[in-house]
Amino acid sequence: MAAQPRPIHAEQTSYLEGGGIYGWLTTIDHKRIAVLYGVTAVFFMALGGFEAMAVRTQLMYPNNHFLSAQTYNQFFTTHGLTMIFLVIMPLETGFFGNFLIPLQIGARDVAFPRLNALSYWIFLFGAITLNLGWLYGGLPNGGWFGYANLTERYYSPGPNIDFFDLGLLVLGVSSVMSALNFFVTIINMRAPGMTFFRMPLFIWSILVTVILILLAFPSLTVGLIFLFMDRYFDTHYYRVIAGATPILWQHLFWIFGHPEVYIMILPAFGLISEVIPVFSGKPLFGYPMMVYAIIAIAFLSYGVWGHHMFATGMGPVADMTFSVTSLLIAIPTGIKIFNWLFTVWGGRLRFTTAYLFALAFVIQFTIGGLSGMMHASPPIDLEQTDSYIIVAHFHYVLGLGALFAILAGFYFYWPKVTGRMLSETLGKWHFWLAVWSFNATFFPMHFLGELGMPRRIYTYAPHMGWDFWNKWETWNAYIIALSFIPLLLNIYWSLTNGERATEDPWDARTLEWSVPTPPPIYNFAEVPTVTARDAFWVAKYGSVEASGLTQSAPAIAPALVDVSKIHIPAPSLYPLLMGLGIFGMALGMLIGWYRVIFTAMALLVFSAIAMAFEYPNWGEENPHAVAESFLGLDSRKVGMWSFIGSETVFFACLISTYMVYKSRSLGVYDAGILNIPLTSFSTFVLLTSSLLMVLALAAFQRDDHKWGTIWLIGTALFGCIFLGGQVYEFGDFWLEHGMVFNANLFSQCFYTLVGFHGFHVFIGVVWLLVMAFAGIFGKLNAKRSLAVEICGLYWHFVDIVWVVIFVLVYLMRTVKGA
Amino acid sequence: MSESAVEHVTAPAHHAAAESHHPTAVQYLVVAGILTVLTVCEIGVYYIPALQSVLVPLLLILSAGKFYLVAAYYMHLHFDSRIFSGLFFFPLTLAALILISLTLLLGFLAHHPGP
Amino acid sequence: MTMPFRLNRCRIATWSGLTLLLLSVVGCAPPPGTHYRLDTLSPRSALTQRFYDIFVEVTVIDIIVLIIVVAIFVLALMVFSTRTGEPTEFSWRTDVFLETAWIVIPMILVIAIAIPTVKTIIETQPYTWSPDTLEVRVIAHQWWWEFRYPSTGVVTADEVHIPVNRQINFAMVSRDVIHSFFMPALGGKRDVVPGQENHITLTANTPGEYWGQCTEFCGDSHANMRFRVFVDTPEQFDAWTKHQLSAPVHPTEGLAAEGAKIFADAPCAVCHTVRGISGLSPQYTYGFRGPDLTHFGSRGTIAGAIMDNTPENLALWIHNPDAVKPGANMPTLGLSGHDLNALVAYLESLK
Amino acid sequence: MIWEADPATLIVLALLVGGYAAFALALKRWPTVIQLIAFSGAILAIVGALTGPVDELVKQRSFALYIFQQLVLVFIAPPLILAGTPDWMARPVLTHRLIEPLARFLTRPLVAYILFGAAFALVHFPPVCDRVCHVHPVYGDVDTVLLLVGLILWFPLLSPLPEYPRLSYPMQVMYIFLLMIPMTAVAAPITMAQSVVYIYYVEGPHPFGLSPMADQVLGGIIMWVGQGVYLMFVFSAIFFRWARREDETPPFNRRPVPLRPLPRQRSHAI
Repeated sequence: MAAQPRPIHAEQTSYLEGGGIYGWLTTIDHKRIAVLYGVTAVFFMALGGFEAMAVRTQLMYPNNHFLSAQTYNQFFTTHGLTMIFLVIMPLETGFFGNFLIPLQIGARDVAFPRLNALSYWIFLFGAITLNLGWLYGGLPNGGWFGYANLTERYYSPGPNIDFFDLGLLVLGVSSVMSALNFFVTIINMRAPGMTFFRMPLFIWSILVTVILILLAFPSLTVGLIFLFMDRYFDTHYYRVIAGATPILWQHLFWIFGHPEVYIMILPAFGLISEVIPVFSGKPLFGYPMMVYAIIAIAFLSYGVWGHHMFATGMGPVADMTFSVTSLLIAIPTGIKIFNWLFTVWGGRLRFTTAYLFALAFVIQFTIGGLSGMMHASPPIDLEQTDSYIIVAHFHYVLGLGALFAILAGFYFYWPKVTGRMLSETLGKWHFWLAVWSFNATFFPMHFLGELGMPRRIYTYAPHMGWDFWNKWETWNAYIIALSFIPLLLNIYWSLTNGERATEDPWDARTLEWSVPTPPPIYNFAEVPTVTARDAFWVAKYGSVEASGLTQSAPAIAPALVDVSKIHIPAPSLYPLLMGLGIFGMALGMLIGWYRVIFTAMALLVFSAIAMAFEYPNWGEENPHAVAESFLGLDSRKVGMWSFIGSETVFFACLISTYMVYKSRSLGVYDAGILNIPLTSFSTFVLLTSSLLMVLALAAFQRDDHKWGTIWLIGTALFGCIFLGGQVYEFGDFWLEHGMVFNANLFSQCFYTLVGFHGFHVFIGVVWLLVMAFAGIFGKLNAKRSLAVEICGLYWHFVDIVWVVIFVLVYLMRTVKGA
Repeated sequence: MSESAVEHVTAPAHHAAAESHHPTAVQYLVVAGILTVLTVCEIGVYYIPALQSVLVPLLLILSAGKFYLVAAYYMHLHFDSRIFSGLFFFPLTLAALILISLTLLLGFLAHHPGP
Repeated sequence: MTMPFRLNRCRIATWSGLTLLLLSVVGCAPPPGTHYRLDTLSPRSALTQRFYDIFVEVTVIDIIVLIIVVAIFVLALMVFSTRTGEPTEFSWRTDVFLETAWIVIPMILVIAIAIPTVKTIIETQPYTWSPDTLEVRVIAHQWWWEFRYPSTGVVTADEVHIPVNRQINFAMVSRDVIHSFFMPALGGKRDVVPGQENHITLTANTPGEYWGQCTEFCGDSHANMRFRVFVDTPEQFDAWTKHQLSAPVHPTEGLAAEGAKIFADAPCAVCHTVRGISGLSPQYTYGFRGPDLTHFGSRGTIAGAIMDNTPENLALWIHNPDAVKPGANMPTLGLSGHDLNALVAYLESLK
Repeated sequence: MIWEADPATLIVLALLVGGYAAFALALKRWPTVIQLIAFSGAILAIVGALTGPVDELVKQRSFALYIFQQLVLVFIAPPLILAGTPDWMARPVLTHRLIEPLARFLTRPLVAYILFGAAFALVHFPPVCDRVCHVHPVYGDVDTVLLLVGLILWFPLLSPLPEYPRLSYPMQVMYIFLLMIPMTAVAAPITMAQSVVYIYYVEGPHPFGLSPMADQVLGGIIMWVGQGVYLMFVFSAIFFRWARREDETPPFNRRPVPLRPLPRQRSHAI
C-alpha cells in the first residue's frame, strides 16, 4: 500500500532503534507491531495465569472457601477468555504472524501497514474492555462460551456480560482486520518465485488460519449483536417466552467456536513445522501432505461445530453427521503427527530448548488429539462432556499444545527479534519444569473426568474420589507458575548480558534468517527471488536435501542496492486515534452515556478520513504495486473482495436467523405486513444506482472525470432515495402499525436484517460522496480509477445482498419458513 | 489425456493480462435491461396466483440469475482474474451451507417444542 | 553452536513418560469394590453399558496409537541423538508408502469407531415410547431439580425414584436457563433446555442409590445443583408412590403446629406447596418457584442435595440461604430463635 | 434371473458405445489403453447401476438404490467418459461451427455448475420428482438428463481438448467445493425430513425390509456421505496433482536469479 518517500538513515540498521515512545505509538512497522502484540499478550498471560492459580487454589480441598462462588465463576470465565483471545491468538497471529509473514515470504511489510497498526490498537482496547471488570462491576462470569439465556439481563443483571459482549465484538473487529491484512499479504506480496508450494509451512498455516478468521468471526459477531440487543434493547433473540430458542446462540457461537479452535492450533502446527526441520537437520517430511492436512482440517472444522452440542438434543441425524465429520479430523491430524515424527527420524538432532519444546508438543498434542476422538462419538461424549476430561482435553491441545508451540517459537525466534541469544541452561530448566508441571497438572484431569467431576464447579463434596487429584493438581499448578521463573530470568539475562546473535544462529532453512539480526526496518535490502522450498537452505547448501555440512556456494554476497532508495511508509498516529474512538464507543455503551458514544464516533470518523487523506497521492500511492505483486493484482482490490467474502457469512447468519425465527414468531406481527410495491420500487432504485456506478467507473476509465463525477453523485442520490424508502417503510411499520423494534421475533429479525443492510447502504453513500468530492476536485483519473472500482465493488455487493433479501424476505413472505 | 490442456491455464502469468479488460457502457446498459426484466418477472410471479405452488423455485432461479449478472458484469468477475471469483464464491458457498444447515437444525427443533 | 545431547536426558524423558502412563493406570481404576458417586465407569443400565463399551473400545485404540507414536518418538531420539556430526543417510522428503499408511490406518480406526457410534445413536434416541414406559418429567430450576410423574401425579424434588428393569423416559425441560441432567451410572447426560423437550430413555438394571449433578454452567450456584436417583424394586417403588400420594400429616400441637402457622403466614407458602395447606400450582404451567414440600421430611437431602436433611442443616439453610448456596433464589426471611426452630420442626414432621 | 433393462437406458448405452466406435472407425485411430479402460469403466458402471438387479430393486421402490443410481450417473460415469475420450474424437464435435458457441457457453464453469445444480435440485424437488420421475413410467429420460448435466459438470475439470482449457488447479478445488451447495441442499433436507417426502415412496414395503422412512433416511445418507467422501477424494487428487506440478515447475516469468542474502556486516552506508 502506501509508500511515501522517506529517507532512511544509513545508521538505522535495526527496527528496534530510534523513535522513542512516540515512535512506538505511531509505528506501522510490522515488526514493532509484533513486539507490541507480544508484550501485551505476555501481560495478559500473567493475568490469566493468576486467575488460573486462584481457581486451582479454590479447588484444592472439597468445600473450600478461598474464593466465593461469584469470584470463582468470574475467574474461570476470564481465564478462558484471556488465554484464548488475549494470549494464544495475539501471540500466534499477532506476534509470530506479524513478525514472520513479511520476513518469510520476502516482503518489506504487510499489504496494509496502517491497518495493521489499527488492528493492534483495537485489540489492545478490546482487551481492556474485556478486563474492565477488574475496576468496576465484576469480570465476565458466563463461561467463555457464555451460553444464552444465562447471559440475558434477567439472569445476569450486572455489567459482567456486557464486558464480555462488547469486548469480544471489539476483539472480533481487530481479528478480522488483521486477518484481512495477512490474507492479502500472503496472497499478493510474496517474493518472486515463491509459489504456494514453496511457502514455509508457517505461512501456509497462517494463510489457512486467517481464512478461518475471516469466515468464522462474522458468525460470532452476529451472535454477539443479538446478545447486545437482548441486553440493551430488550429484544428476544434468546428468550423462550417469545418463541425463540437459546440454542441459536450455541449454533452461532460454535460455527465460530470450532474454527476458532483451529485458529489457535494451526499456527502452532506451523511453528512446530519450522522448528523441527531446523534442529533435525532435515527438510520437513511430506510437505505437500502437511499442507493438505492443514487445508483438510480447516475445511472439516466448519462441518463439526455440532460436536460441542451433542447433549443439547439435536436429534439422531445431526448427531450422526457431526460425529462422523468430527471423527474424520483424526485422519489429517494423524498425518501431521507422523510426518513430524518422520522428520525427526534419521535426522541429525540438536537438542536446543526450542527443539525440546517442539518435541514435547508432538507427544502432548497427540494425547490431546486422542482424547478428542472420544468426544467425537456422542455415546462417549454424553458421559464426558462438561466434565474435567474436557478440561484435560483442551488444556492438552491448547496449554500443552499451542502454548508449548509458542514457547518453542519463542526460544527459536528470540535471537531474531531481539538480536541476543538466550541461555540454554535456563531454557532447559524451564523446559523440564514445564513438561513435568503441565503434564502432572492436566493429565490427572482425565481421571477426574472419568470420576464424573463436572467442570466449572466452584466447590465439591468430599469422598467423590476427587480429593487426592485435586490437591495434586493444585500443587503442580504452582509448579507451572514457578516454571516461568527461569524464563523471566532468562529474558532478563539475555537482554542485559546475552551473547549477540548472528544472522543465522541455528543454521536455519527459511528466508527470515537471511536478513540481519535484528532485521532492518525495510527487511530485505534486495527482495530475494525464490527458486525452491527452504530457500535460504538452498542458497547455502545447493539443494533442499543437502546435508548441511558443506556449503556449496558462498551464501552471503554483498547487497547491490542502495538502501536509502527503499520506500517505506511513514508512521501514523491515526490508527491509535481510531482505536481510541472504538474504545470510547464501547465505553459509552457500557456506561450508557450517549455523549461519550457520539464524541468517540466523531473521533473515529475524523481519524478515518484523516488517514485516508494522509498521503497526498492517494489512489496511486505506489505505481509499481501491481507490477511488483505476486499475482499482478492490486492488493486493495484483493482486500475488498476478501472483505466482501467475510460479509457474505455475516449476512448468511442474519438471514438464516430471520428464516428460522420468522416461522417461530409469536404475536400479531408477521411478514404479511411487508409492503411489496414500495420495496419493488426500492429494488429498482438500487439496481439503477448500480448501473450508474458502473457508468461512473467506465467514465473514469475513459478519463472522463466530469461524467464520472456526475454518475457518482447520481449513484449516491439513488442510494439516498433507497434509504429514504427504507426510512419511510420502517416509520410506517413503527408509527402506523405500532410494530416497535422488539414487538416480536419477526419484527426484531426483520428490522435487524434490513437495518444492517440499510446501514451498509449508508456507509456506501458516505463513501460515494467522498469519492464524488475527490472527483469534483479533480483527484480522480484513469490511473486512479481503481479507487472508484473498489468503492463500486462494495456498492454492488450491497446491491447483491438486496437481491437476496428482496426475494427471501419480501417476495417469499407468505412461504412458510424452514 | 493431454496434460497440455492444463498447463496453459495454470501458469499464473495470465492473471496480469486479465486485469484491464472491462465492459463498455453499452454492455452495462444491456445488463441493466436484463436485470430490470428479471425483477419485473419476480414481482410478476409473486402476483400471479397460478404460480404460487412453484413460487419458491421460480423466485430462487430468477434471483440467482440477477445475482450472477450483478456479480459477473457489474462487479466484472466475468472479465477479471479468476482469483476474485474464488475469493467471492468460496465464502459464498460456506455462507449457503451455513444457511442451509442452520435452517435445518433449528427448523428441526421446531418440531419438538417444549410444554 | 550444536548442543551435544547426553543420553541421560533421553532417559528422563522416557521415564517421565512411563511414570505418567503408570499414573494413568493407577488413577483410572478406582480401588476394587469402590464405586464413587459420579463415577462414569460403573454402568448400571443398558444405556450406559453401551456408552461404556464404546468408551472402552476407543480407549484401547487410543492407548495403542499412543504407544506406537511414543515408541517411534523414543526410538528416533535414542537412535539419532548419537549421530551428531555424521552425514544423514535418510533424507526423504516424502515416501508414498508411509504417507498412504498413515492415511489408511486412521481411516480404519475412524470407521471402527463410527460404526458402533452410529448404531448406538440410532438405537438410543427413540421418538416414541411404549405405553408401559414410565415417564418422569424433569424440570430444572436454578439450582434444584423438580421431578413429576404424570401417570400418578407424584411431585418431588432433588430425589427421584424409578423402578428397576422398566423403561424410563426422562422428559426434561428447564424453567429458566440451560442445565444438564447428568446421571453417570444410569443415563449419561442431556442438556435441559428452556422451551425444548429433551429425553433420556433408559432401563436401570441394579437397584440402589445413584448420584447426579447439573453439568452445564447455570449461574452462581452451578456447583450446588445435585440430585439422587433411587432405583427401587417394583414393590418398593409402588410403596414409595403410595406414600408420596398420601396426604401430609398436619401437626395439631407442639412446636410443629406453630411451625405450620409460620409456614402459612410467612412468605414460604408463596413459593412452596404443601398439599392441603398451600400451593399455587394452577398458576404455573410447569414447575413452581420452590420445591414441593408435601413430603419434605421423607427426603434425605435438602437444598439441591448438597446437605443431609437434618434439623441443624435445615435451620442453617432457612436462616441464611445465600451462605449455603450463593445466589439462591430463596429469600432470607430473618427468622431466628424460636420461630426458626418451630418452622424446622414443622418441615421435618412432613414425612 | 433375467437381466432386464429399460429401453431408454439401452438407447443411451447404444448411443454411447456406438458413437465411440463409429468415431474410432471413421477417424481410423485407436484410443490408448487407459482411455479404453476408462470408457469401458463408464459403460460398466452404467450397466451395473441402471440395469439388471439394481434397477429391479429400484422399481420395487428402493429409494436408497435410486439415489445410488443417480450418484453413479453424475459422479462416476461422466468423469470416466471424459477421461476415456481422446482429444481427436472430441475435436471434430466441439470445434464444429454450429456446436462450438453452445459448447463454449455450456462449459463455462459457472454455467456448467448452475446448470447441474438447477437440474439436480429440480429432479429432487418433491412436486417435480413425483410427477416426472415416478408417475411417468419411463425412468430413462431423467437418467439421461442427469448423465448429460453430469458430463457438462465435469467438463471444466476433465476437458479432453486443449482448445477448451481446464480450470487451474486452485479453481478446480474451488469448483469442487462449490458443488457441496446443491448436494447438501438436496441431501440434507431428505435425510432430516420428519416424514416421507416423495408420494411415490410412501406406499408399500421397500426392498431389504426397510420402512419407507428408514429407506429415505438411508438414501439421504448415501447421497450426503457418499458425495462428501467422493468429493473429498476428488479434492485430494486435484490437490496432490497441483502440489506435484508446482513442485516441478521452475519459477515462471522471471529471471532465475539465485538468492542473494544480505551481507553479514552491519553497515549499510553503501
